[in-house]
Amino acid sequence: MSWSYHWGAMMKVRLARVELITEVQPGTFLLALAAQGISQEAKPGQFYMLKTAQEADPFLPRPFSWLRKGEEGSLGGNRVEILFQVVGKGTARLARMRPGDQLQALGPLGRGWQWDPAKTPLLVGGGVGAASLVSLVECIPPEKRSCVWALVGARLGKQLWCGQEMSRLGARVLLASQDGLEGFHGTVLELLRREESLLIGAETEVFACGPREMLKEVATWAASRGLPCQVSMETPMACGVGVCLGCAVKISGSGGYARACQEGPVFRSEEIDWD
Amino acid sequence: MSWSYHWGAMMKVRLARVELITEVQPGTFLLALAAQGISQEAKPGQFYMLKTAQEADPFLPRPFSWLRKGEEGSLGGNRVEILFQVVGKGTARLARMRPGDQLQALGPLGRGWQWDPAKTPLLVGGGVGAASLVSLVECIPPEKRSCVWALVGARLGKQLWCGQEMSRLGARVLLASQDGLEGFHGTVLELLRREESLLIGAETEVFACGPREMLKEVATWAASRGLPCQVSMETPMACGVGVCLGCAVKISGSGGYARACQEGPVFRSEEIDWD
Amino acid sequence: MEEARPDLGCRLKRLTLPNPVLAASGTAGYGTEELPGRAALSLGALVTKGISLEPRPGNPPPRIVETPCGMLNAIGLQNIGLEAFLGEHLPLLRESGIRIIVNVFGETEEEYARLASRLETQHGLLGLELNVSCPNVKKGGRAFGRDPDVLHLLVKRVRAETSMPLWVKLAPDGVEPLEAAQASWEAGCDGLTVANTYLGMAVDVEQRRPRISIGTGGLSGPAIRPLTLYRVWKVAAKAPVPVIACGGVACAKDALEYLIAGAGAVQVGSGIFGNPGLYMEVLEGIRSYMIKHRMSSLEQLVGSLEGMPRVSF
Amino acid sequence: MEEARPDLGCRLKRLTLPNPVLAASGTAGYGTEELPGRAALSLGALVTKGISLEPRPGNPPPRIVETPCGMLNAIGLQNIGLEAFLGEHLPLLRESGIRIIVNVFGETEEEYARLASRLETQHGLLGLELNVSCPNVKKGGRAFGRDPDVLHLLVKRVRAETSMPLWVKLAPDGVEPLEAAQASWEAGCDGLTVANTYLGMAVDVEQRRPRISIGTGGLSGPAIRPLTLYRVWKVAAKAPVPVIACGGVACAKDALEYLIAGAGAVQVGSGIFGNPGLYMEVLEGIRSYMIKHRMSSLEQLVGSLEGMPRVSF
Ligand SMILES: Cc1cc2nc3c(=O)[nH]c(=O)nc-3n(C[C@H](O)[C@H](O)[C@H](O)COP(=O)(O)OP(=O)(O)OC[C@H]3O[C@@H](n4cnc5c(N)ncnc54)[C@H](O)[C@@H]3O)c2cc1C
Ligand SMILES: Cc1cc2nc3c(=O)[nH]c(=O)nc-3n(C[C@H](O)[C@H](O)[C@H](O)COP(=O)(O)OP(=O)(O)OC[C@H]3O[C@@H](n4cnc5c(N)ncnc54)[C@H](O)[C@@H]3O)c2cc1C
Ligand SMILES: Cc1cc2nc3c(=O)[nH]c(=O)nc-3n(C[C@H](O)[C@H](O)[C@H](O)COP(=O)(O)O)c2cc1C
Ligand SMILES: Cc1cc2nc3c(=O)[nH]c(=O)nc-3n(C[C@H](O)[C@H](O)[C@H](O)COP(=O)(O)O)c2cc1C
Ligand code: FES
Ligand code: FES
Repeated sequence: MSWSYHWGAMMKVRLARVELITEVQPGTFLLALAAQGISQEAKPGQFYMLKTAQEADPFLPRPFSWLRKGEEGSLGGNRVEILFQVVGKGTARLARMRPGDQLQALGPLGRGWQWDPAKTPLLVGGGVGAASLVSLVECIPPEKRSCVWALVGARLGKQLWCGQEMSRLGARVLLASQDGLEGFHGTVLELLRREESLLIGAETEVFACGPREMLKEVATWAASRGLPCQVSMETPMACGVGVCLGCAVKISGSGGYARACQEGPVFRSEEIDWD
Repeated sequence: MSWSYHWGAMMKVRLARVELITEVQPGTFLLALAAQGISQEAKPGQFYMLKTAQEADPFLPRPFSWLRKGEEGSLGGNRVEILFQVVGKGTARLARMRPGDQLQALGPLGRGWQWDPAKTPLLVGGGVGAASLVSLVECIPPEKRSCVWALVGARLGKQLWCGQEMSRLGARVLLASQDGLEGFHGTVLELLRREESLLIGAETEVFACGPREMLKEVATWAASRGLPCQVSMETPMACGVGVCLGCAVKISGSGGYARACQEGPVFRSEEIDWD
Repeated sequence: MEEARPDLGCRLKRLTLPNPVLAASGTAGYGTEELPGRAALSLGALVTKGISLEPRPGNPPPRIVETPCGMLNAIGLQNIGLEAFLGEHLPLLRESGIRIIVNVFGETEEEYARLASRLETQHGLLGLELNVSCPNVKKGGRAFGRDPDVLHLLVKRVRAETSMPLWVKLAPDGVEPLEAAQASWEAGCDGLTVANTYLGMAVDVEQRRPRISIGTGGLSGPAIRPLTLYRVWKVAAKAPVPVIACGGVACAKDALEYLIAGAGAVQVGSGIFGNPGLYMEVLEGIRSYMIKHRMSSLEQLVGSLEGMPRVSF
Repeated sequence: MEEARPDLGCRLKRLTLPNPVLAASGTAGYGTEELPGRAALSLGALVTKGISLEPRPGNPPPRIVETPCGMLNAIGLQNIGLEAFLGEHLPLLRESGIRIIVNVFGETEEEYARLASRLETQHGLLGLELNVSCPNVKKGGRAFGRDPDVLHLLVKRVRAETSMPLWVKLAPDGVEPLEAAQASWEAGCDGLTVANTYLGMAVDVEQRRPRISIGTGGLSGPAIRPLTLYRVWKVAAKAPVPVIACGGVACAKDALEYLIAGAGAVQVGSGIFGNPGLYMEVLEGIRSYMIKHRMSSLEQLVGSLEGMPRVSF
């Protein structure tokens, strides 16, 4: 550790320009941000803290996984895309941004997906959480993507944009919707159990992102099948950089907590105390 | 007084659409708002309380005089223009609005200029305060405007948009700038004193709007020349409708206060306790 | 028909109101002003601007300044005095049908007592709210609210003068609210308004002078909501009389937080300034929430909070 | 040369700092974390996360929730404990040159005393800040801060253990700050940090449960600034030791308000979360202000407020 990193880290704060903002499915927006070097070092599963620069309320920045770096093959690193769902005032404010507006972006942050090229990824994504899995697919070399299985579920059939995107990137995608209007009629977990013989190979590793209850069930399922499993945990965050201790995730055994922004957001599922 | 007015008054709150927003001089914006009936009953010198609807901060709406109702001769009443200068966070937020955005507008409010057609107006405006005098010119029948004298002063020569506008509407305009780049080199008060023989007629009535110190000097000058004088007072406001008592203006003699939003913003200059 | 219209009727000890949404003192005038969109008649009740025996001119300007998600005010209890209120406004209010609670303020115990006994004899008033918590006047007001013993004597004295429903509006600072609350209920009040504004200040850095003429003012608005919510919960957990919440309500969710935390009714204060439709928005929002959560009466909502630790005195 | 660079040097009794901009405890970690844009070396000083004798796991999640212009937190003083701090972080801090004030917290007087005596013998630390005002722990902390007599004894005890500059971080509520301040300075502290967070709460209306696991949390952020500014002014008007302001600084103007009101230095807390460049922004903003107003030293700024009423105890 050297002290110069204080200055190195400063490079992570950028005023980014909104390049594009578009509602890809009801209530969910694709946001493209441009800033020098913004995605240069972004690894799949990492996140950014976004905030409108001049406003006092919302007070805190909001964490968002990155989705894509943009045009495949582009060398840039100066562009990053986020997929977000409007759930409260921060995301509502974000949805009112227009191309040309500026946003403060801090990142990339946290510890993302740890992908071992010897493994065959089985991705399980619920709702907009699947965005973080898209980044993983994008980072897998195109020729290897056809081995990737991706299960994406949502409440409504029209909320499966991420699944379509992973399919476009070359993964083998199965969709599930609770209204049955797209893919399997049911939850992504039901789909997972139903298709497991198809999905599990010798080198399968599970990568899951979505609501906590879903992650817990995926983790239990993976454990019972003897599969390694990584999960991306969502918690409220204030700083995003490990200093506020607001993003505590209970760690199994120890009685202690890890920081979702620093030791996470991606954890090995057995690290988590799920109760 | 009848209780139905509670419902009548409700009609004064509108969600208005930004039709146009443009920087007419450095730091000063022209904002055109459209909403059913918004300016139908607007009298010159009245004001609106404007606020972005969804945001918790800034907490309070901001008062702005209206400038024009739009295209001359239009019957509409569904459009109103505001001229505002960026001085703090509310006006900075306003300056970031774009055509199509919505603003909450409450108004027209308060007691405006009392113009007696038998009188010859002598308007004295300082800075963006002159906006409220533009509304007075616009409400004077075109054939009478050539009798109107308007003196408009600003710190910089490039801040005299209101003067040009009054001139366009047909008033006789004299400009003053402290940088000397437009019109008289000096303050509007110096100009007033210098040209007073030209400006004062038998039926002259003074209408002044600008910083408090300027108003005080204009009032003193008018009193010494025996001219009636009206002044528009700016105070911080919270409610704009007479209930919070936040907009107190000290009234001469009584030891009491009037409400700028209700008994004002326009007062006869002798009503005010200037000290 | 599972979606029957829920009953918003609000029973505050001896006082029954059609709904729990009230206008807070000093933010809705005397009830007779032109209140755009305020639908005063639809309110559970409107609490008047604070009224004193004699007219008061109030403080010199500037009296208000905006702060982050809030505002400071130091109006100084400007008001037209009791007799002018009774002569000029009360007849109009009676005619209007608006439900009125009168907020009163005195500099001495004697003044509070006289206000109470004079108002006791008037028709068309639902109750009294004693302001013992105004931070913006030199004498009286908060001086009573800060010392539980003094407050107890004051409330007892006023109680002796009037049989009307009597609420005490507590200060949120300078005193432990639960102690002031206890002093008040033991003296026989019918309700506790929690709370008034918080003493604060703001500085004009260019002039290096206070932004409020008298130096300090009272903070209101959403900024204070988490603080007042805590006080409401704490007092409601112990008080044998209803708590009327007041502080920072800017949408229906805010009012619901208070009701769930134990408030029997909620006052909307300075939030109305930026959103003249707020009274109706809060009222309709509570109604929708009750429908969504299948609640048929307000009692099911009030105090329904779970998972809090125990309150100790 | 009228525009000479002003001297931001900050003299806080025995302690001299290069400038008056500090990082507040719990918002800048131990000083060794990767702090984006925080320029820890440029700070007047960095106050560490609260440290206790033994490691503490902290409270279960959720620990934070955003509120209007602020946030509630109930971290519960999670920390690695004194020995791990001394072993793992202090060597790095020494090497870095960052000026460090250690914030300490105990459950008993004895624990505070042991923390102080152990830290006394360490090189490379500028001073101690006693946290007697954390609202988020069951034992200790605030319990000391709420009773001026207990506080006096605590500070006296700690004073006897250490000759380091000793600040006491006061609670803004549950006690009259001026009384707690007096109890502290009479016990020999070198500075008063005014103030910690305000006890508050928030309710999840869908779940009808508190939004913070332990029910309540401490409010920070711009929302509280008018309240803390009032307390800073009041304490600074009377205290014979420097006041270090802490509460809601989100831009240079906010820090200027505190300095003008009498604070000798200003801590930047949760404002850094939304604006990682804030430390530098505040520092440069103070410098620009002094240049504009032709002030050559910080003393000209501190306490330059005029037009306030007199403070009475
Ligand atoms: C590492 C990480 C990555 C994320 N990536 C994405 C993403 O790619 N796309 C996306 O749409 N969202 C993502 N989220 C969630 C996103 O941060 C929240 O939806 C957002 O902060 C909500 O802000 P708001 O102001 O709109 O809602 P608020 O008004 O703050 O809250 C609205 C509702 O959402 C809940 N909520 C708030 N924050 C969170 C949270 N962090 N986790 C769970 N519930 C919360 C609140 O309890 C409340 O019920 C991510 C969160 C984390 C921690
Ligand atoms: C009846 C009336 C009519 C007005 N008409 C216009 C108009 O047509 N065009 C226009 O540009 N402005 C007008 N104003 C002034 C305008 O309301 C303020 O400039 C605005 O409220 C500032 O908001 P802000 O958030 O940008 O500044 P803030 O951040 O609130 O304040 C910035 C600075 O401006 C000062 N300030 C704030 N409010 C006022 C005020 N009401 N009067 C004087 N100083 C103030 C503050 O003390 C501070 O120094 C009018 C004011 C009134 C009362
Ligand atoms: C402009 C103004 C005037 C007020 N006047 C009074 C008053 O006369 N009597 C009183 O008891 N409270 C008065 N208050 C306090 C409010 O009734 C209320 O307690 C406080 O503003 C907190 O609620 P809010 O955050 O919803 O505004 C006043 C508040 C404001 C903003
Ligand atoms: C996440 C968080 C953790 C905190 N931890 C501590 C702490 O360990 N010790 C302490 O004395 N204060 C702690 N505080 C209080 C801050 O130091 C500061 O007093 C408070 O947040 C008010 O300042 P602000 O409004 O600038 O944030 C913490 C505050 C926050 C937001
Ligand atoms: S968000 Fe602050 S430590 Fe993780
Ligand atoms: S602004 Fe409220 S009374 Fe005038």
